[in-house]
Amino acid sequence: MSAVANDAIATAVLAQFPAVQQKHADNGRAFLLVPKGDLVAVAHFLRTQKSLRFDALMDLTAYDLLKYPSTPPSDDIAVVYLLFSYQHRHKVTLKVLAPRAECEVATVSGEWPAALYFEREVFDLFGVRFPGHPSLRRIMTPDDWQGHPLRKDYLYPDSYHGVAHLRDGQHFEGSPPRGGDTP
Amino acid sequence: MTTDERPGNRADEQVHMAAVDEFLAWGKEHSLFYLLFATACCGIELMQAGGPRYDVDRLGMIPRATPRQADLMIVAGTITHKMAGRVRTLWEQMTEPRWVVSMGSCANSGGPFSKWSYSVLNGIDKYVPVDIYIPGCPPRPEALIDGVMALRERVKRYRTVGERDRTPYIVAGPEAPFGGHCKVPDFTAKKPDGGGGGSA
Amino acid sequence: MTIEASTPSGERMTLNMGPHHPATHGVLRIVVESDGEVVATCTPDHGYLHRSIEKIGECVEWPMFVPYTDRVDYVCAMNANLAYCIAAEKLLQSDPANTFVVPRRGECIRVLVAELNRISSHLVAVGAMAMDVGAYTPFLHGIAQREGVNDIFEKLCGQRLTYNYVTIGGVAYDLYDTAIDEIRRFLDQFEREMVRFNKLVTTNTIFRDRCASVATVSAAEAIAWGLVGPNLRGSGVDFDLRRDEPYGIYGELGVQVPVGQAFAGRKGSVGDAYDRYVVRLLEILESIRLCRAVLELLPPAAAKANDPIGGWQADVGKQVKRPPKGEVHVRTEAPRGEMGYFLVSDGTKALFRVRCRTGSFTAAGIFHHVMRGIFLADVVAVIGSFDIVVPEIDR
Amino acid sequence: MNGFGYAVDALAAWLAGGEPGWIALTIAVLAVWVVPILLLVFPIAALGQILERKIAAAIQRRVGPSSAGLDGPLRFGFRVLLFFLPRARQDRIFAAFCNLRPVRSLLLVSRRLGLGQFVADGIKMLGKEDIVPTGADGIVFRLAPYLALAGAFLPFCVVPFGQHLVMLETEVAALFAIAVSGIVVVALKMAGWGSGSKWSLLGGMRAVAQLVSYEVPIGLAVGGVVLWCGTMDLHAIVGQQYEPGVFSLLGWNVVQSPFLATLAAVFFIAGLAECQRSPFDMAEAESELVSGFNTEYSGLRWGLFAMAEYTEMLLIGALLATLFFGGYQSPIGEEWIVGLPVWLEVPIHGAILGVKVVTVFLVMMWIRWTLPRFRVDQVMRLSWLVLVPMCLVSMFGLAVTLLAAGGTHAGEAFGRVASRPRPDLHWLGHLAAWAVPVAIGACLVVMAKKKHGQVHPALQRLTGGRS
Amino acid sequence: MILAWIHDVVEAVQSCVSGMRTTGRFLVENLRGEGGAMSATREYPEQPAEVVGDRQRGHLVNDADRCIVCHACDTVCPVDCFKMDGERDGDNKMRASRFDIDLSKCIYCGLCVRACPTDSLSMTRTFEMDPQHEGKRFLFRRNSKQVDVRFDAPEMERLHALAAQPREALSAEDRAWLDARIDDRGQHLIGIYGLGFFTPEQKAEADAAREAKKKAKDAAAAAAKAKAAAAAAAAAPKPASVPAPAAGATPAAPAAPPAAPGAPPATKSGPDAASGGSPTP
Repeated sequence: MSAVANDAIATAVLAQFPAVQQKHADNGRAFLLVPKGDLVAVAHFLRTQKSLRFDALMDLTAYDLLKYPSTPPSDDIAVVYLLFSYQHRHKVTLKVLAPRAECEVATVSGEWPAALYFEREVFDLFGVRFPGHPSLRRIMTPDDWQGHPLRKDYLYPDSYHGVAHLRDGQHFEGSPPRGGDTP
Repeated sequence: MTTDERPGNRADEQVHMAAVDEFLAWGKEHSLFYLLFATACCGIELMQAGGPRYDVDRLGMIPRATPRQADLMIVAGTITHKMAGRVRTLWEQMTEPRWVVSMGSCANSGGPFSKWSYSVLNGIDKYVPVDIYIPGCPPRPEALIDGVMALRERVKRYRTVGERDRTPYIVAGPEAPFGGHCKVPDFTAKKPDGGGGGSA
Repeated sequence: MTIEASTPSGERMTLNMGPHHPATHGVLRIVVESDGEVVATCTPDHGYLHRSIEKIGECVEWPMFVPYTDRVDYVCAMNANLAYCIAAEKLLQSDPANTFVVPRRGECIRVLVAELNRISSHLVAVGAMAMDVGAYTPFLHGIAQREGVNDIFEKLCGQRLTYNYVTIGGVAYDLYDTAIDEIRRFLDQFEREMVRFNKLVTTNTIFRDRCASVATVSAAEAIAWGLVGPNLRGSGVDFDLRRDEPYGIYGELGVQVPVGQAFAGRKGSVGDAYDRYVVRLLEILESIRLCRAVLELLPPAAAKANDPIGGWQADVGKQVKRPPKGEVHVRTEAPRGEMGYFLVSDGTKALFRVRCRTGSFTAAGIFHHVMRGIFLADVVAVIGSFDIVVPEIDR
Repeated sequence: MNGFGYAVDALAAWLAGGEPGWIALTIAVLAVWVVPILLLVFPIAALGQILERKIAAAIQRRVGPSSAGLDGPLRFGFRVLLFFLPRARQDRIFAAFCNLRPVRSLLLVSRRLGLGQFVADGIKMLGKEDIVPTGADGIVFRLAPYLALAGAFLPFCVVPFGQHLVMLETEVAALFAIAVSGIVVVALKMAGWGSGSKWSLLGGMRAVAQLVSYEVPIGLAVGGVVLWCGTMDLHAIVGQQYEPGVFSLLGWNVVQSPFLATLAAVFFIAGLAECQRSPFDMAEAESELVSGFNTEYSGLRWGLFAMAEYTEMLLIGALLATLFFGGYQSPIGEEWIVGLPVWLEVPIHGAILGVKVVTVFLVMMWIRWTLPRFRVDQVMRLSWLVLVPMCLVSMFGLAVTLLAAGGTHAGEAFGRVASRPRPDLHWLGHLAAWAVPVAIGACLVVMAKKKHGQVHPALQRLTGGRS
Repeated sequence: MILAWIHDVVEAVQSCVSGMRTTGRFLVENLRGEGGAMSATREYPEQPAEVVGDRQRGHLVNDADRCIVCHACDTVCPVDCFKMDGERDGDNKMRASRFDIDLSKCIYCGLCVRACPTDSLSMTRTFEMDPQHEGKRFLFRRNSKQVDVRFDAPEMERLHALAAQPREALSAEDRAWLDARIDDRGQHLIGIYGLGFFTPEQKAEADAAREAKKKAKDAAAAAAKAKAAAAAAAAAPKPASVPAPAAGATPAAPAAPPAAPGAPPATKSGPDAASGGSPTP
């Protein structure tokens, strides 16, 4: 795991931004927990700093912590940024916790244009709004879709535009929780 | 269940077609132009079927891009809720002697995505009247040709005048209108044909 | 080479290269605002093949998700399987209690089938681009060659397109007995065919002028927009996961990486559609060399499946009691670029979060940036040059 | 006589044995004008569909259409002939007839060759519902196919099919042919605009741009030939390409001078663009415009458009043969054919022209399955910046050759065609006419290759330079 | 500038000519019939399909005799296209009374075949479903009228027997019987492979057989225990008396209450023939 967030990168970032903490996932994978406020600053710092040069956003995704067996059970949505530097060939993982009540995380599409599509997908599937994103709209689900599917408490719709979802007489044991409101 | 048990072929349903109808039906049978409608994995098998090894052009089937010139719509691949309206519009833009073949489990009944997916339509016969269902995921090009051979049985009995034999027919012998009695949209409703061209 | 929209009245026509369109590879809808023949702005519209594969990843168990990785990218299903299985193995091995190791022969077979599938995937990509530009015959020759690979895979694992062959811990079946010389025969015959294919398309000036300096992406732009794989290497960035972050036995094979250098000569520029196309062709030649190298490295088959050297599958089922908690991010080089799996496990039988980042997703991201001021006919050629597969975008 | 053209008057006079009455005239008109179209052009255009798919299949290493035999039409014929018998009896008789040894093999051959396929396609199009989309302009939409067909068939009346089989022998035949083929432009535009859909509008616009800009090279190419032969009457041009002796091939225009050879090439390429054939078929580009101006057409209207396209190909083939390849003259020895009686000479000459036309037809199809499609601006660039300059250079070259040749000597009479003056280049002159331009051209090409000829090493590796 | 123009024209002509030559060679090769290995067109309806390899993943088939209804395939199938019920027969072995595979939902991934412990589930090489091409009869089953119809064992044997023969060979009465049960317009394409439910008499007889066997086993166990106790008693008197009562106490207790044959002890009865199996995921 050394290349993931080795101490050199962490110390450099911590020196610059005291609010950032270096944490370890359950299997020891290190990442930087960044508060929502100075995400954009950290991102800009990581991209422009000579010794770091994280010029590529490998992946920007999120996962719902609702049912995750973490010690203080939290219902936030963790937005994960996986960065890579083609120059120094090292990686770093940033995480930002967006509370379920008002999920808003500043957009990083200013730093990496690739984030435009990633953020639209996270908004579509998780409902995390990214203020500052030029065209934040649903990318995967139809535009009049209700609810954000990848949340753990998502209820599957019964029908769409009046056409039933399941086939008649079709029943699954242990089927997904249904009952969401149908557009 | 051999050929003569196909619907319409049974003794009681023997129908005498006028000579001209029979000749026209022979023409239709040997030149089914299929609409290029490849959405997912079955689309690749549809391309392979058009390729040199299985060569559906040998059976007189050419891929046509516009629904106006196509007789047969092969729905090859997964149809999601967002795409379903387009399938319906394309089917309406096709000119009259038209047939629909549902290729692959995704089109038959939602296949791998029927249980856990929220966005996949479980079977396209909720939107368009399907004539032939071809099981498989993806079905081999030979299974597709097997399905087309079964469709030819029906094309043979197409009568220009009179009621069309609309019962959907599963290539696996007797027809199984998948989810037959779920809410079937009435296909005769005349949707205002937007002037929009071939592509929906 | 971009032409500014020039009509005085500025009146634009919005065209709907709709979800059903012969050129787009599958159901990608592009709303093009064109001024006569010249494209002013173009906004792609996705989601027509969104089959919620990531949600399914959270509902089904670990090994049951492998058939769905086939359907994430059905043109190169072996590479998709491999990406997920390597990520799952790494997550399992992050817990010191699980001490299984993938047998050597299994690793060799994995690389062999991945490279064979890369050849057949690039064949579709290159053939479809030629067909979009109008040359129908090379596309059919590409499809004919693909049948050769389909036969080998059909004998190997029973299916032609969705293999479900690579499993967590190795591969499902061992090579069938006549596999090695059949693969060799196919590779030799395939190399001769590629020469004819290139004479027909690559050196054809009509094709070259159609793609030269169209939709040029500079190296910095490619990195910023997150392009990967042949699209990235086409813009001159010398980066390949098989060589720079080797997994499996790629480290021992010494992968040579082709990079785009304005192949179209006077008319072309680094990073244009023609460069990406030629990089894919050079990668096909490279994959042929890799397949032959792996066939030498292949250890003889052992009787037991989980024999560390000659076996092909470490039986993970028994050795892993409970999957560990934690997360992992692994990237592998799929034909359309880096396929990165970010897995989060909460210790239960089903994964907590499966995130699959694919090359086509960011390639689609750059469309509206790249397709300004080009011709309507070029929109199709550019889509072909980025080689996008719609389920990779929509997942 | 009464102005119907030599062939009709001669035939009518021969039939009526003196002053032709109206019956003789009608029969003559039918025989001379209608028969060549019905016998020579129509079946070839219909067979074109099958030839196209069979050649495509051969090139792409697959089996072309081979499942529709002639048993369908045969059965229909039996049904009609034996209408008085009950159906079961008819079937038995038909089955018995099919089991006869020659009939069975004939049916099998027709199935393998796919002869039944174009019957099946035609019949299916009859049974297809041809609709007029709501947004379309009815009259324009319905009229377009017939105009396209007319534009394709009309120029055939000036093409000489044989010594005694020429519909219209006017002084302005070449001009007439080019002018009339302009109707196709109007027809395609009507189809494009009439269909009321964005795709066909774009297709229509592209078709007009392409056709109009390729009329110019065709006109210049024909102009070059007219400059060389001195007359615009196609029959006289064919007559002028007459060369007594075994190698009558040497009389053909294309062999006279390299400039005429380039004009022939330019005419062929512009002809390809004229009938929307690949690599110029961007107007009905499958992949971009769904299928261009005939997106909205279905059923028989679309069939008519396809027929018009194939007839246009035949027309280009016929004009190319007449202007450059000696019309209906046979390449080896022409005197004995001219001497034959009329009823024998006409079919032979017709067949020779037919062979030439079909070869051009096949080459066009061969090109279709090889070359990719041009883009709009490349088509325009090719026409204005490449073909037109080549025409101008060739005409300049021809003029210089004519000046160098000095006076003209009276040519030999060719059957009915009176002898016409020809530039007198005896064999030394011909040699110079060929050697000088070719030499200049060759050294230019070598200089250009030295200056711009580098090919990227990776491309050499791809095409098997050094693997 | 002129040279660039000339070079473009010459290069265009050269590349087009080389392209034409390549397609020309394809044309000649194909007409002469040696089109290379990859191109031999397989004329499917005329020639039979060439299904290569012996691991072909065609349609699923279950050999009901070997199936122990352990639901392994049910849990591992991502699409849930199995519907199975089990009953215990005479010698306490589970027997697949209803085993339906919904082939319209199956994705032919082969996970169930790998998971099946007794290898009763296997995939055939057949993909053709139209009997005109002689799709194997035992694979091709008619659709059931309802998804959850209940077939008794004798009915199921008759169904298997009748469905195996071609339709013409059936007598009118058989055909009527078959059509009554299997309706052509059934809901799903289902492969029916169960052995059928027991009729009430068969069920009673199977239970009785099981009881008898259990009783015999209990009696044997009791006898063995008695013999062991006797042997222990013989060995016990030698050592000091103190441990004896403890040892004596324990063995004595179980032996004391003679196992009442009538009341089956709660612990021993095997899982009833409930259709439940291991918990679904």
